[in-house]
Amino acid sequence: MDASMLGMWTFLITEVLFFGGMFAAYAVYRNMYPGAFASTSKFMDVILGGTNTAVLICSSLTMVLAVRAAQLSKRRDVMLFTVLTMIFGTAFLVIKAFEYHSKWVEHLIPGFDFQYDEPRYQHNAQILFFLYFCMTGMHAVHMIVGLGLLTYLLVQAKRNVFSANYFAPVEMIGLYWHFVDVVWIFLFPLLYLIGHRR
Amino acid sequence: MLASLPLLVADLQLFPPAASAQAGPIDELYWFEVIVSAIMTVGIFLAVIFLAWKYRRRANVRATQIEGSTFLELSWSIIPFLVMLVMFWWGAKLFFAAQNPPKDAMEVFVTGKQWMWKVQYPDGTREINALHVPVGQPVKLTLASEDVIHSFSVPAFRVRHDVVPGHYDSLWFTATKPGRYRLYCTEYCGNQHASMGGWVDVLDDREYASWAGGGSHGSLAEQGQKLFEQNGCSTCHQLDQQGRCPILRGVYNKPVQLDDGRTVTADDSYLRESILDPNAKIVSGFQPNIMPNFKGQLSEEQVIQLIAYVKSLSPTTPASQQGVQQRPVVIAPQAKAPAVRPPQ
Amino acid sequence: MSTHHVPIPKVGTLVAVWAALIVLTGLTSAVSYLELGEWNIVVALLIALTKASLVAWVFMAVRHSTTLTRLFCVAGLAWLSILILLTYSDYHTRDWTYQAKPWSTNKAAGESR
Amino acid sequence: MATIAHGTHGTPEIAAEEVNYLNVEHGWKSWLLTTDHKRIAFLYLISITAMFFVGGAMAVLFRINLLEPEGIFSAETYNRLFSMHGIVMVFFFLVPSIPATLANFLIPIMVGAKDLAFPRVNLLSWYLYIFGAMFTLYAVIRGGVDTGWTFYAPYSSTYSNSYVLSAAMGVFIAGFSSILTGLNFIVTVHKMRAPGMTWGRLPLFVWANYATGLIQVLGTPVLAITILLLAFERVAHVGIFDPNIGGDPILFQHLFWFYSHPAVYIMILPGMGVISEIVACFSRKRVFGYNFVAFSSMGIAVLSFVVWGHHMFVTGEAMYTSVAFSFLSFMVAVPSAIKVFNWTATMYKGSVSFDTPMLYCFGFIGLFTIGGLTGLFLAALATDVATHGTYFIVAHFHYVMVGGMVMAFLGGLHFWWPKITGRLYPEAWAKFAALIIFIGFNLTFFPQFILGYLGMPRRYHAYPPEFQALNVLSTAGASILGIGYLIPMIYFAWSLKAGPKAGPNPWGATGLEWEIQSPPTTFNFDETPTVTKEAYDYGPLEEIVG
Repeated sequence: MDASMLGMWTFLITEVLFFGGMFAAYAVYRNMYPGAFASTSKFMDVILGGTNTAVLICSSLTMVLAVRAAQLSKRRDVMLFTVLTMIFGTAFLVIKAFEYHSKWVEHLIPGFDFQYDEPRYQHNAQILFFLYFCMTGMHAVHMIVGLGLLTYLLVQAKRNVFSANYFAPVEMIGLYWHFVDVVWIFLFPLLYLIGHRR
Repeated sequence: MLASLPLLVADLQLFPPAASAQAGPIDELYWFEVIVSAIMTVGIFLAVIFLAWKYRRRANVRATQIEGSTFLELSWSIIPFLVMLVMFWWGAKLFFAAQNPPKDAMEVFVTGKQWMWKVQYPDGTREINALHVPVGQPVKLTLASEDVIHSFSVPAFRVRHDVVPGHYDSLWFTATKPGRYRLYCTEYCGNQHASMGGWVDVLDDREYASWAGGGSHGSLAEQGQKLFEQNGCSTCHQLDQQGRCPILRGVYNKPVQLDDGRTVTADDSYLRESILDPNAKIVSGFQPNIMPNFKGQLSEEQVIQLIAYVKSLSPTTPASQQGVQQRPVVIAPQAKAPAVRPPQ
Repeated sequence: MSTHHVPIPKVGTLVAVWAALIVLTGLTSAVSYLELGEWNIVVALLIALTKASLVAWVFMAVRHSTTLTRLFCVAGLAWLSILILLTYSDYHTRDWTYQAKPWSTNKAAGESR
Repeated sequence: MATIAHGTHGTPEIAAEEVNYLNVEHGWKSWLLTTDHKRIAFLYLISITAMFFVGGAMAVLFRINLLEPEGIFSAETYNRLFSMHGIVMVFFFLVPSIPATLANFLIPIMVGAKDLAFPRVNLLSWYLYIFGAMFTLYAVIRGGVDTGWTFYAPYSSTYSNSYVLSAAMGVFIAGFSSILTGLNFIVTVHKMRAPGMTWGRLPLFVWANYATGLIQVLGTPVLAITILLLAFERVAHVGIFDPNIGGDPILFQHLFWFYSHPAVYIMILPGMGVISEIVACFSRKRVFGYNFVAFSSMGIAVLSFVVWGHHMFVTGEAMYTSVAFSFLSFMVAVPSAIKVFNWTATMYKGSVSFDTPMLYCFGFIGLFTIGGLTGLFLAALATDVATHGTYFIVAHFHYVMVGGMVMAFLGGLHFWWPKITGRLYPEAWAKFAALIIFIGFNLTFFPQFILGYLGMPRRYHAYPPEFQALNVLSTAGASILGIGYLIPMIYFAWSLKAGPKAGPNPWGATGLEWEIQSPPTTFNFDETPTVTKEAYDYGPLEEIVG
């Protein structure tokens, strides 16, 4: 394994701890306010969240296929799968934007005229929504960075830089993209599937 | 300033007075640590000086290359560690002993606010930046913060506890020496942090009796009762008749069944939360969203008065009764009926 | 300069992992509709952990990686658990009270009079 | 290493116009766009020195304020001074001090590499540092921030009327600079070691910085997200640390100290590495118990992550959690003690000389011992309650940070200055400065231990009059200390221009860095060295004690 891959793994550990701070806060408050957390589930669109999970998993598949194509020196396939990954990534962000918009319409953004239909949870539910926006927001920022990296990959692939002898950048960006997927795999059940749906 | 130098030296203090029951034991641990540290420091200093001088560089004398010694490494890991275990055990023992107040502790309420300490006594007396306590009597302070984190500290008593907004903190001590001792805020709380301090006066029994004259506005509970009526609490929380709200008589420090199945003790923190954010915990059998939020409407001091009033409705309960199991009181007759979860 | 020889994954394996991930996503959504009490979160986290492991093991090629990479993965998880568990332990044990043993209160009260 | 004797690469004696990393290129572009780890280290050296004097000036000002019990400046001014002092010193001096300068310069050379694993990332790290420093300095210029370096919520998120956002963003950005430095070191040590440079042959300085890198990589991101959550909370006026919606301000402290306690080891571990190098060189001896010293660095790195709760014993943290943290805090003292004993034992049967770096090394051992032992008072629950939030804490961590870390930094700078610049400095002046700093330091901070147990709270702009004598003493010490720090500035500046040429190995030390010319060439080695010897090979092993 070469230095750049080790560097990428080290960076990903950093990322784990970066999101870890928010997961720790989530664990603490979920234990502290189980009712308020459960009550938010009716505002979380499981269909959209689930679709987004599937979209990201698809993008992970196309990403790993792009890496495979690079290992096999198949330039056209690298480009094809990179573009597919970017399409899935963009689709994820578009769906996310719709969700954010509906939160805005429903006054569920803490600090911006937050209104909750259950006054008993008016205070504590804000904690969950604050965490929801921080966690998904940070995740979305990582997605946007990832799309930037994929664009770079596409340009490089077009210039025929990658081959079976040199594909470390594809591998590294692949690792990053999968990591972002893994974060979402945890965010989905923790944010969308909290309460029992009746 | 130079002219005042002799004065400075005259004022020079090197060790704080020990004026509480816990100060002595903590000082013993402190001196144990000082002595251990001094032995270690002097030992290391002497060893460095001795070795550096004895093996100073001389012509034609070469250093002897030594790999190391597992025996030495293990001994200078394990022996200090054993000494540290003593410190750990000692420190933890004193810390545990200082956790909960004795049952007969006198209760005083302290509210931290940028930048003052507001003190309220059960008899209704109020003070700012001053605390009067009788000698020899365990005193429990219930600490509340109106804004940011403060820390209540009396060095002469070797006690300190942060006052975190959002819940009650507490500490206790037994003053042993009459006198005046300084009181500080030791958690940085903003601009005038340094002026958020005052004096603790430890009075002997006679002095204390003459000082404790009672508040001009009645006892804390009476002040609370006034608030209870002014804020319309009494329209729902009727004293003896079940309304839309739980009866408060006899509730203090008793277990309460909540609508989500949990049971909590109706202690100070619970009552505080139930006043400021009443929907946070709903007693089983009652509807949420009936009582208005009093967050922002009542100051922490007023909340303390209200709690004192609620306490006074449970007259047999001593002031401090934590951790004592009691027969659950039925405060909601409906709770006996088959539990029906209120529709949400 | 990727001179290391990573075995090239089979497309079939990758698609199989993808299918498993999709199925698990459906499963975790479905399970959330069952009333399992405390176990809902446990099941959800176990499924998430399985999915994450699949992604790491196959897509991120940990299965072909060196011991060092695996060590780094484990370290990341270990430190994450330190952060969450020790923080959580504070909140979880705040209610555990301790009544001072008689000697301490007696001593405090006794010495003072 | 191809050969062991000095100066066998290229010409043994330095010719006046020899090409080195300093004179190979000229012009500001050649510096600002460089990817040479040595030039970046030099850029860092200039930046952190500037920040050190910014932070130091603030310290002098607030020490002057404390001459009078009622204070000389307004409370507002004082609060901003001590807060900015803390923020600048911790995040912009202590954390990057040794790693970004000495280690940046030396690690590639010590492991026998041409550069770090990611030279461009290294440059990016410096730009992030500068970018972060600009945010923080902007806050200073606009009037400062008054939250203390700890940014405790809810004061910082809601109540403070100062430039919290700008200062916090500066810290956030500088955090990434620190992460990238650590990442670079970890990968370099794993992947860039020359043939024959096994883990057991690495200089202890490299071990220490490797351990530091782990802490930087694992801890700093948690600070970053905590600061970010705080910033969001300040902007949105609501957030997870806000007690008004049921948030717990203590959670901020958990997350903050998860980084900031290990961060004190980010600050001290590289210093310990420097001391290992110095004590070996000036005793002409292999470090006693190499393996134990190396592994104690790793032990410190791991244990440092499980002790943070000892900052919160009086906050209402659960008592059983506090007891666990107290126990673990005592554990972390063991590896530190091992190091001190081994350095002392290294001098046994050595050939000890008293050059300036060694004087700093003595200072370090003494002051770090005091700093470490007073840490035990704070790990023990009962005495922590009595001393928390007082000057005892201030004295304790300054003994470790300034008495330990800054001593080690200055020692290392004096040790490797001839390598970095190719010039010698005036030895007599340097010894004098070391003495002044030692005296000034103790005079400043020892009285603060006494003040602390007396109960004088930290962060007070005014204090009860009975504490004046000790405060005057402390301020007197601070002025001596300040002068002590200025002297090296002057002679280093002089030495840069007019110091005598140093030659490749003025101290007669071992290690790859002393076998190449001073200053080194851009790629350090003409050809990749092959290492055949152990570290600190001052002669054949003759004796095994015990």
